[in-house]
Amino acid sequence: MKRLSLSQAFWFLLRRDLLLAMRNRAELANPLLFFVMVITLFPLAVGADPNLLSRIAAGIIWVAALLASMLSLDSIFRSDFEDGTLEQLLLSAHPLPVLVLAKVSAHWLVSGLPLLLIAPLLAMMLGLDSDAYGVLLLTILLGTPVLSLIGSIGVALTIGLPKGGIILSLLVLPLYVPVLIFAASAIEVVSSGLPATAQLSMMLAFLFLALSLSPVATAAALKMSMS
Amino acid sequence: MFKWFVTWFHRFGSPPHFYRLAGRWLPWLTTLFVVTVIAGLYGGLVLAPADYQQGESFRIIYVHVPAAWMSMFIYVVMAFCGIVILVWRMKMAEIVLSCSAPIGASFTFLALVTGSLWGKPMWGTYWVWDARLTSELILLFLYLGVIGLYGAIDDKRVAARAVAILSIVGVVNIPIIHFSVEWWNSLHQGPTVTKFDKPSIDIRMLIPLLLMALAFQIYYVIALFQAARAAILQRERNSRWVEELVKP
Amino acid sequence: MSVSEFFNMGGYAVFVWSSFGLTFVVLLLNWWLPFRQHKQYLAKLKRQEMIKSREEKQSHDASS
Amino acid sequence: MTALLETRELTCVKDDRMLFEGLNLALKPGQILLVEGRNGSGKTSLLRILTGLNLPESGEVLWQGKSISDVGADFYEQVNYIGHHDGIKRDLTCLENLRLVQAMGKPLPISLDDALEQVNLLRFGDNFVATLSAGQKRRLALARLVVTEASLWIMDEPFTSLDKASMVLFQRMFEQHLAAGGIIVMTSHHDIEMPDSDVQRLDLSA
Repeated sequence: MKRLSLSQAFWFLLRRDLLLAMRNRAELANPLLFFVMVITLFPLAVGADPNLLSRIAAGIIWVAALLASMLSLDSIFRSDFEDGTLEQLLLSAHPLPVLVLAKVSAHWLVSGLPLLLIAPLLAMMLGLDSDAYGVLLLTILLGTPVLSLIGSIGVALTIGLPKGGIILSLLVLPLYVPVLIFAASAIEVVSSGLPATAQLSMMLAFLFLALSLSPVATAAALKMSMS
Repeated sequence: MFKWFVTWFHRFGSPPHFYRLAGRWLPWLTTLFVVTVIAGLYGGLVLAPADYQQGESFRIIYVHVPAAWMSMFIYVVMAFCGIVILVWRMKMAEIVLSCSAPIGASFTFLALVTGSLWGKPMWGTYWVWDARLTSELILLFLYLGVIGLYGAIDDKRVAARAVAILSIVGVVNIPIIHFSVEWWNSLHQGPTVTKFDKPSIDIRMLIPLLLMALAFQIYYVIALFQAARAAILQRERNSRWVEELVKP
Repeated sequence: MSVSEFFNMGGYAVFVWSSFGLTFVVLLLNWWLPFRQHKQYLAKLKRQEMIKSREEKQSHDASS
Repeated sequence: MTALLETRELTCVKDDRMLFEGLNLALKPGQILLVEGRNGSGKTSLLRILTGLNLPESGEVLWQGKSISDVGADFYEQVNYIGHHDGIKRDLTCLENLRLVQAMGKPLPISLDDALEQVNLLRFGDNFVATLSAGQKRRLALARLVVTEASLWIMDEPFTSLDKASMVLFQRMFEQHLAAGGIIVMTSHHDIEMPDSDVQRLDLSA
């Protein structure tokens, strides 16, 4: 008898989540607006000295990206949890980590990718060294998927809790530290004229590690949360 | 040997046995702790010579370093319990994991505070973004996450499974975090930090340090047994053996 | 070494003794809180059991 | 014929309360189990344990003689679960929702339009679920049963918000499923009559 294969299921789920995101465009824009607003606040707080701003631009952009991605995490599983679709995913004959990966990928496409697109504009406003633009985009490209992957574990652990949001940041932010360190450092060394190969390859390593391990942890956490 | 281990494991795995054994062992452990800690303190505060660079202030090492060691050791114990919980769903592992978290957090807290108290005379400031202090601070956040998550879930069996997953994720991440912070620090560190790194340590300084480390280990077992006894009683309040226990 | 020298710790007394003191306090609290919790809980359970057995006795007396 | 779905010494504890203890069940193809009991007696917990969503305190659930935690995908291929939540997304159309059900790796016996016709929703295929009534949503959730060919149907109050006509429709669907060698485990506050079927009853309040 005909049945859909695992890869078909993966693409189907990915497409479905993108479709749902497109039908809720207002929600889609929230993390992006947050990202822009946080970055706008920095010059207001530390002063508009162009030298200072261009020196801390990489750090500001990354801290803001980190907070924006954390803010959007809850939407990975929230609506599926509330309407019972998550239950059905757990009862699927396909391995749950693969389905989780599809959902996290969709989440990254709607929350991480826009950051990538708007980052050059913000970097320009903060006066980041123009040589560092390329590497800034590369770190966002390599780093934000790791944030979504790690974050999905935290969301899966707290999805059933009435006040999961506060505890989620406590669980997830410490785990974000390595990504932040290497991303900010990559941009910094490139601004000072050195190559950032070491930092970028570390970030690539983090990405592969997160890709292979975190869906398994997320799947286990979802099973726990649903019981 | 293996058979002995399995029976021992099973006996420790049953809450009533653990409760009784822990109760019986506690006085002995406490005595042992008092003896080791007195020996360690005497050796560290009186017998050990002052450090040629740091003078008497180096004696903070006798609480700072054992506390830092314990903070990492306890997290590893928790992750090990986490695996036992997920694979065998063992009740005692749940209790050990949940009771270890506050103890580990307090050791981490101690390592941080004593570290900064040591830093004031050495660096001239209470806090520098030194690699060890920074990763210890992140470790404290990880502990607080475990405690917070365990407290937030009402059904304690479900809560135990949640923190089991979290501590396994954490233990995979700790080396990565530690490495990143070390690496980050090597780019930014000031010159004074290297004062800590000494090629060798006087044997009269080392022995008290090891004694204090042993004392802290024993203390961990004592505190864990104490907390586990309370937790067992609370969890098993409806069971037969607790009823027998509290019969007038 | 005199006693006052020992307590002075070469001028680092504040840092050394506050470290040791704080460690002592935290370790003591960590031991004492569960100890008290255990004792209170045991007492509570014993009381409940006592009440239960008395009530049983009363109803037994009443029925006989 | 041997039993397809069995439980051995199932015990369920929730918030320190023993819901049931030492529960042994055996269901052969063509049998339906009606789980009864007052609120909070553990009906939903039992159904969720049977699907593997919840873990029992002790005991195990067997599928074709093997524990469901070991069987994995081969078991989930054969299970359809309808819980309190419909498991339907409001912002998708009926057809999109059913396609997702089929994507979950279970065999597909019929076309989606046929399935919609069976639950009288053919006209609503391209409508968003948000525009449907509660009863229509429930019917769409129940259409999940026919778009995949699973032999074990586990349903928690399937008749909630359904009108009389729909209830009759689904009872007939259940009878067909049983006649084809399927198994049903369900709870229901409504009296259901299936005179031609092999009905077992389990009262958890007792």
